[in-house]
Amino acid sequence: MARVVVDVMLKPEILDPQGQAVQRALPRLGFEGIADVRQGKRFELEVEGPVDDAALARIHEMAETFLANTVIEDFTVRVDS
Amino acid sequence: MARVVVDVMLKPEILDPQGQAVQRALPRLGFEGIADVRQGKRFELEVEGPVDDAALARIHEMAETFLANTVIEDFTVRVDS
Amino acid sequence: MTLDTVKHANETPDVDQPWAELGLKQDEYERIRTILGRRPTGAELAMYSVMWSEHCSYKSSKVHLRQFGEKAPENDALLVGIGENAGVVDVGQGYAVTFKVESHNHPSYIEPYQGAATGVGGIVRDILAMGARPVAVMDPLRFGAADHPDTKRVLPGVVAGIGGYGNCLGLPNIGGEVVFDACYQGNPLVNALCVGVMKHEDIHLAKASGAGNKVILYGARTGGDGIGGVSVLASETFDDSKPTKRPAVQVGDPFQEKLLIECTLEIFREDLVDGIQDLGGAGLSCATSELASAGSGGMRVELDRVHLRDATLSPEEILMSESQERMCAIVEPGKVDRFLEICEKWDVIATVIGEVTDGERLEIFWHGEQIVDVPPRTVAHEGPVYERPYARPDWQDALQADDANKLARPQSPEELRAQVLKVISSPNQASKSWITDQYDRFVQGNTVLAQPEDSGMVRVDEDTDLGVAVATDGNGRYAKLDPYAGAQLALAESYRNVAATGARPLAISNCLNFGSPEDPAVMWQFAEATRGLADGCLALGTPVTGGNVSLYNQTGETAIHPTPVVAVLGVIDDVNRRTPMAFSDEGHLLYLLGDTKEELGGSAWSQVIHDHLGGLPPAVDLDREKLLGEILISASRDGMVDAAHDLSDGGLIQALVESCLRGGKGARIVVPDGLDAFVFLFSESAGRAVVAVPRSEELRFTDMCGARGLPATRIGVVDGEEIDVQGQFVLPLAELRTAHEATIPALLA
Amino acid sequence: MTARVGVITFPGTLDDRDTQRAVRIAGLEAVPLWHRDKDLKQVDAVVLPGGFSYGDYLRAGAISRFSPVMESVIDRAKGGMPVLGICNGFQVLTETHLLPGAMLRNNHLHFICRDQKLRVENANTAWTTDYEAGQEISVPLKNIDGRYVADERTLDELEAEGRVVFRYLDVNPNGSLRDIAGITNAAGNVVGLMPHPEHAVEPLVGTGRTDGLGFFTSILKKLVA
Ligand SMILES: Nc1ncnc2c1ncn2[C@@H]1O[C@H](COP(=O)(O)OP(=O)(O)O)[C@@H](O)[C@H]1O
Ligand SMILES: [Mg+2]
Repeated sequence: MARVVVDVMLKPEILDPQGQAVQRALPRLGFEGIADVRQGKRFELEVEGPVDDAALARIHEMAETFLANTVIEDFTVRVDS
Repeated sequence: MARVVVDVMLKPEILDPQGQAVQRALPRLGFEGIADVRQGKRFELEVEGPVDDAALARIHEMAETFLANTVIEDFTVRVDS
Repeated sequence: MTLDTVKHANETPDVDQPWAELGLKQDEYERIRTILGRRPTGAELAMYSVMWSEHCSYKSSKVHLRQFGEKAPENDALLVGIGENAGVVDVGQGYAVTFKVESHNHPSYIEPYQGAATGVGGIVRDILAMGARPVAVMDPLRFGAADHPDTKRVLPGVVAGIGGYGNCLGLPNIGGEVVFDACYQGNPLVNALCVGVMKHEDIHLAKASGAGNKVILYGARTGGDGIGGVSVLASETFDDSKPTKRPAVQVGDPFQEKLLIECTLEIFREDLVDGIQDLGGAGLSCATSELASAGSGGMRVELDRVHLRDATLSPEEILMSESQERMCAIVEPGKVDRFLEICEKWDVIATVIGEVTDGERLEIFWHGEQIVDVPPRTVAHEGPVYERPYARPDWQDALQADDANKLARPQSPEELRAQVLKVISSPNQASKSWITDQYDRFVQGNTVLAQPEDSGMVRVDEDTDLGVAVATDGNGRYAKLDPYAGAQLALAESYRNVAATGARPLAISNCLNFGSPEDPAVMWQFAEATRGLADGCLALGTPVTGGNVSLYNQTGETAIHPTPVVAVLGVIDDVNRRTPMAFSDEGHLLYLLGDTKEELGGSAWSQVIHDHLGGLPPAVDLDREKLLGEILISASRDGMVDAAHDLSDGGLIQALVESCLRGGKGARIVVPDGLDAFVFLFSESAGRAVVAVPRSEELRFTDMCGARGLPATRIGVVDGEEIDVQGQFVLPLAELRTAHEATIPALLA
Repeated sequence: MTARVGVITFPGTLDDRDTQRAVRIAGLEAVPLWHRDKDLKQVDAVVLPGGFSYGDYLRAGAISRFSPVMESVIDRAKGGMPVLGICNGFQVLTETHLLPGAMLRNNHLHFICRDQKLRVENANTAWTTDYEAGQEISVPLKNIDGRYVADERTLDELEAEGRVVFRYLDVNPNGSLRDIAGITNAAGNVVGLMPHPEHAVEPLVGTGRTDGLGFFTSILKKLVA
């Protein structure tokens, strides 16, 4: 079975308090030199059958209509190797 | 500035209610052929300075002690190209 | 690996078995062999080991817990007593209420969010299994020192977990406790309480009867979570040198649990179940053996029918799995179809996994081969019982001799004022709203009172305004000084908190959090506390309906303070009559009820100002508590008081500050003749409350107190925007509010 | 004669029974609707109550949006039927794009439960005629994904058309842009807000205020007039 990964991140202009909270905590934990942190979602899909162009197109549609809310989020789809 | 991505996923044996909820919804939306969905977190870190072995080791430690909860989660660290 | 069937066990009597790794003692293993007349199969060994663990069998505590039954007061309200998933109390008008506290201490230390979340999930299923709709939750919590870095890890996770689960289930959180003390470092206490409401005829019990009836497992799929969690997590002291003993923690799915609740309630409404049991610690091992043990016949289970999340699980693992959000029901064959239909409606997976037999054995099969054949009582109800040795520790005398009443006291009004500010802003005495604002207290639309009121109160019937109130209390410092008195003080405080809101206390539940029972000093604390609680319940007429014991809360040789947490449930016929804590009307007179003595042992003052724990806790007078309760209840019923607040840790000044801030009004206070201002403000004498009486009711109220012999001292009046202790100091409300409310956010936000 | 107000139950909905009670207290008939049924049972208006439908998994409201009942709701809403989305219901309405914008995690990242002060900015929608523009009310707020966001153009449009119905007062509890607590569609029949009016309809329970009752009396007047 093949795995397809969909990454969903908030659009750059949208405030990401989760990422900020992580970033603010880092120096306290002794980690310096991280200029910015953004936190998003990662979906791992186990796909039955071949992951051809048609399948990828369907997953792209799924990401666009369901996994991401494109009002606030961007996404990428890729086959995991 | 370089970007390092840390992916954090629940360990395979741990229940992933979010992933399950997504998977169960898919057929209703007309998407068939997805055998399993796991949902995790994706962190994008903007790193100041060079991303050498030392920097990656530090980020690895950060992921292990902070970004992931290794009691229930696994993580991977990679440089985004 | 070959399947270890019963047949195989008979043929290979000498196989080495990992009983020690599973937490069994040599003699326990021998006993299993004697019961079965052969060596146990792997599956049987798994079942016995989890069911005979401390957590499930109560083997160290049983001999002491018996007193709760033996000394139980006569009480017509008790419909179901100790022994079922939770006790049930008659609250009138055909309604019954069930409630119980449970601990999820060790898991919450390892994984605070999930540990606390699944703690809520577990207690909610207990309440559901009784036939009730869960209507509220509470969360008594203890953490290490407030400024310890690990508290910053544990507390936010625990609070988010309790909120994340409870909020998502739609259960209002109506109260609890937050206590910080270095003794809980490494051993936080996460106790959770749930209350449920039903009609008398809806009460369900956990028993499997009626040969041919089907056994249905429904809810989440079974996965590899928490395997061995029962025996290892709850029964062994953590040992850092052996991290491999830490098993996978359980992850909760509150959405699944919400579906389980609605689905189960619909199944109850259509009268489709004969017996029902939730799956908690020890999972299917516990549910099947307890159902069969409590019923009349035997049971036969086809284990391979269980829906799995992980297809590689072995039968032993399936039996031990503690996957959350599952229930097991006994259903007549003719009702199975409808049962499954309702499950389908709620997207809940349900499977017939077996049936009740007319035999006497619990038999479990795996793809047709028998892997378990045991008398269920020996697994579920006839586990080992220990008479652990106990002895009053040799340090107890010195601790009690180190008298807190002798500590240096403030020398001037200015110093007294400074100490008041310091005490009310200390983490234990400060406002907990940063925590409690993360809990939904409004959902279900029946919340009459919630934190920071003395007790939580919910409306039970919309037409008659019948309601119930619940409070939880426990003071480990008092219990450390004197466990017998400490347990009674916990009971008394909780009782007083319920009465302060106008509800009549009916019954209690409890969670007994202690160190290792293998330490005779801890065992003595446990014996004393249970004796104190049983005697106290007899004196107050409030039976113990159930509860939970959590032992091994210790790191190395150091145990936590003995921490008995007591939850009192009360009933109020008309919630419109409830008494809130806020001083909200200027001119109302303030009366202090009860006697104030010089009692500073274990007090908040001694902790905050002197970092001291020694002497004796406040004296207990349960007759006085009862009288105080009666006065508070009468005053509420007859509309004689506008506000009431019980006095406990922090003493009078703490209560005044809380009631003034809540109502946004100040108070002018006069120190009564013959009392030292410091003792008046900081003593923690039990059996006291402060009430606000409208002038029109003053005579009626004082007459009632006089006639019934309860000391009532007029100490001031609600007035202005400051607390003015005359001749001593003035504290503006704004300054008090900042002091009281800024502490916890500063530590945790 | 009275009007029928449908109250939808999704799996994980919490405030359906409370909302039905509020509807009844206002003198309307409450009609339970089930997420799997397309049939709206001839109701005159619909409320999407609060809760955690589908556990708020993926995004709050994201999965419920695809339920059969929502197909009918979207249809009828476009035809002018009054629809009110409270909290999770508001989240469903933004996910269906009946209302613009989206809801994100509170800026402080915590669940927050508080008595929240609001200003009624628009008293002309189907659900707010019993209030006055500028009126200040207090109702419970309880959520973790309550931060309203939309792009600047959308926000400007909402403001220009008077479609911001409620604004947070005193405290912005979650970082919502322009203090927005609730909005309406252009026609004024679809309203969504994060705070919970159904928990402020009886003096005894909740916060002890009845400031939320106006939602339900407004719709009564609209439907029965
Ligand atoms: N973890 C918690 N969850 C819910 N309510 C809490 C919690 N901690 C404290 N509270 C509430 O805060 C108020 C004050 O707590 P506390 O000082 O322990 O009360 P008391 O001393 O009267 O027993 C009570 O209403 C209590 O229920
Ligand atoms: Mg109290």
